[in-house]
Amino acid sequence: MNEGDILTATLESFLFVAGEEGLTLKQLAALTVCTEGEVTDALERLLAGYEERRMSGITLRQYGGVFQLVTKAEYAEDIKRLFENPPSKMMTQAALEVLAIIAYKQPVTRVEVDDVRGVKSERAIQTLASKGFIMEKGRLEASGRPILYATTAYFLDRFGLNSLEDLPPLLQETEEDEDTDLFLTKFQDILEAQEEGGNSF
Amino acid sequence: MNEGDILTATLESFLFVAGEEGLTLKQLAALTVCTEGEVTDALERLLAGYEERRMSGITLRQYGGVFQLVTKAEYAEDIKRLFENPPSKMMTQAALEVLAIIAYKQPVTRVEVDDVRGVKSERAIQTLASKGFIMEKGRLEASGRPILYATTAYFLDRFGLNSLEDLPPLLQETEEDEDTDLFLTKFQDILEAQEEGGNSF
Amino acid sequence: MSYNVKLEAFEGPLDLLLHLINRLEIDIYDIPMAQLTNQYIEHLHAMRVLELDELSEYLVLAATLIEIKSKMLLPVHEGEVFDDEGQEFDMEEDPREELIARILEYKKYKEAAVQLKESADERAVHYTKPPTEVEAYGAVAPIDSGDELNVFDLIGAFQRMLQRRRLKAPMSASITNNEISVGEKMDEIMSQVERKGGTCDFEELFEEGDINGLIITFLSILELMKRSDIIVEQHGNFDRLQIRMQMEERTYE
Repeated sequence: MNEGDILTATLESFLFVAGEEGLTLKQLAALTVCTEGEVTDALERLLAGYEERRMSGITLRQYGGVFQLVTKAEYAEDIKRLFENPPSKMMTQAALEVLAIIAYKQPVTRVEVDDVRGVKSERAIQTLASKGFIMEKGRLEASGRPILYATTAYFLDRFGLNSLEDLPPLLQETEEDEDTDLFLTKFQDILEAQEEGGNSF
Repeated sequence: MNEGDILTATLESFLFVAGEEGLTLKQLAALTVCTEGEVTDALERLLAGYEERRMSGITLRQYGGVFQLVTKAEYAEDIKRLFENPPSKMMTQAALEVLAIIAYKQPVTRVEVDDVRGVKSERAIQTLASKGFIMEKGRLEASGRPILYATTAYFLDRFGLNSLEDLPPLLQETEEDEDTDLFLTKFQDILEAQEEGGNSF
Repeated sequence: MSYNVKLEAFEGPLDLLLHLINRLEIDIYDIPMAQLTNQYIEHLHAMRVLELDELSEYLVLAATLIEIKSKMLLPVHEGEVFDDEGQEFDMEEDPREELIARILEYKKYKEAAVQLKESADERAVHYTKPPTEVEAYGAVAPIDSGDELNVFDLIGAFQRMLQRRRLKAPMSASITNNEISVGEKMDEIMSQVERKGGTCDFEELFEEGDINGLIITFLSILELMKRSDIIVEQHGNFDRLQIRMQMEERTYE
């Protein structure tokens, strides 16, 4: 048995035991006394094996900064039959909106969230906290010292993200830039028109 | 992809999700809508794959009529090390669960904790007590006078809480109620079926 | 014109505004204020069941809309523009600007919420397993590894447990063909108890079977108790229940 195979097998056994808690690259390297590069290579072989092998119902994913073994998507419907109750309940639109605002603007106060939505978000924030998706992360150094909210690692896991950098870009950011450009262009136009007309202000 | 491979992969995904509880041949056959013979063949292919594959750290075992995925024996020592020197917060899931239940329901008996988790929690309670997170706080005035557990000041300190009132509200939803309803509905169904079948008891 | 407005469909005044802009196919960068304001107010009228708290939020925005509308009616003088306080302000300032910015900001997160939902749905098709219990490897986990713990670790653990507890292996549909009647089960229980020397643990009788099977077993025990064929005893409050045979075996079928 070659050493690469042993490493891959050892990693698989660790990941199996850790289950949904997963393990980071750093942790896997420390546990196997290998470099992160070696571990990465071995994890790639493990993943390739899962993906190639038709007989395999599991695969490797990276969520919330940790590597985890998970079942392949194609067996989701079958697995659902194992559950007496459907596992995940739909979140309300309000909770999703609040979660999106917190995810992108974190750390953020409740008032800031309220401002974006134009409605009070207190209840949604409580729900999200009790579901483990958001947490309190210090207080703003301002009058009233309001609580700052941030998302948790559990949020990243459940929403299939590895880190906050994986959040899809906000759709309108580019449009806004264009908007600014447009605005500036218009401003220039007006300035020029004014100058030509000899009107100073 | 041939059907045998799909069956094998499906079985692997089921066994993975079932974890330590495992699944019986009967259950696997019912879940896959296959005969027990077909399932046995597929499980043999799954096992053969694990044993042939050097890269594999897991394998299939049958204990007491239950099939489960387990790590290969040769990695047991490595895994033991992983448990004894957890690289981070990992492997604390069981202890954290018990601690959460005690924190929110205190004072609470071990049996109540077991009931909420659906598994025995004795070991985790011992560990938590020896680490100073929980303490005995009197006994329940009921037969057997079971010990009541509560969290300590050290718990509050380690979790950055001023008092128990700082614990965020915990959302348990109505899932448990739904479970009960499901059970009762089924109960009614069976009662009716029995009566229709002319079976008096 | 009257509308059938479902209040629950809107997440707040900005959501309503966004809905109107989409429905009326309005260019968000050049909002016809009079039209939008009228539509908004008409909707408010139709939404009768608003809670006071919510209503005030909708009304604040209505006031803003009216204010912008009136500002836009002010004559714009060439070269010199004043706001209500008579202060000179920059010509390029459009009274709608702040409103547009707010709507766009809200729209951005509303769309992000949709993407998050999709992402969560994609994640939901991959199932995981709970971590293997330490005891399986004869080790003891040091739970206090010096890491910073916070109360949200507790909540996360609790939520995972709830998810896990929804996993209940055997499927009832499968076992229906091997289902036995209460009468048969009563015989089975009696012979099981007899084999064990006349007493056995209550729980031993429930070791296998799906929910239907367990219910049948339970009903059978109740019936046997009623007939005084067995006695169920418990010595301490949390001790295991014991089943004890009361008479010699009988047949019920």
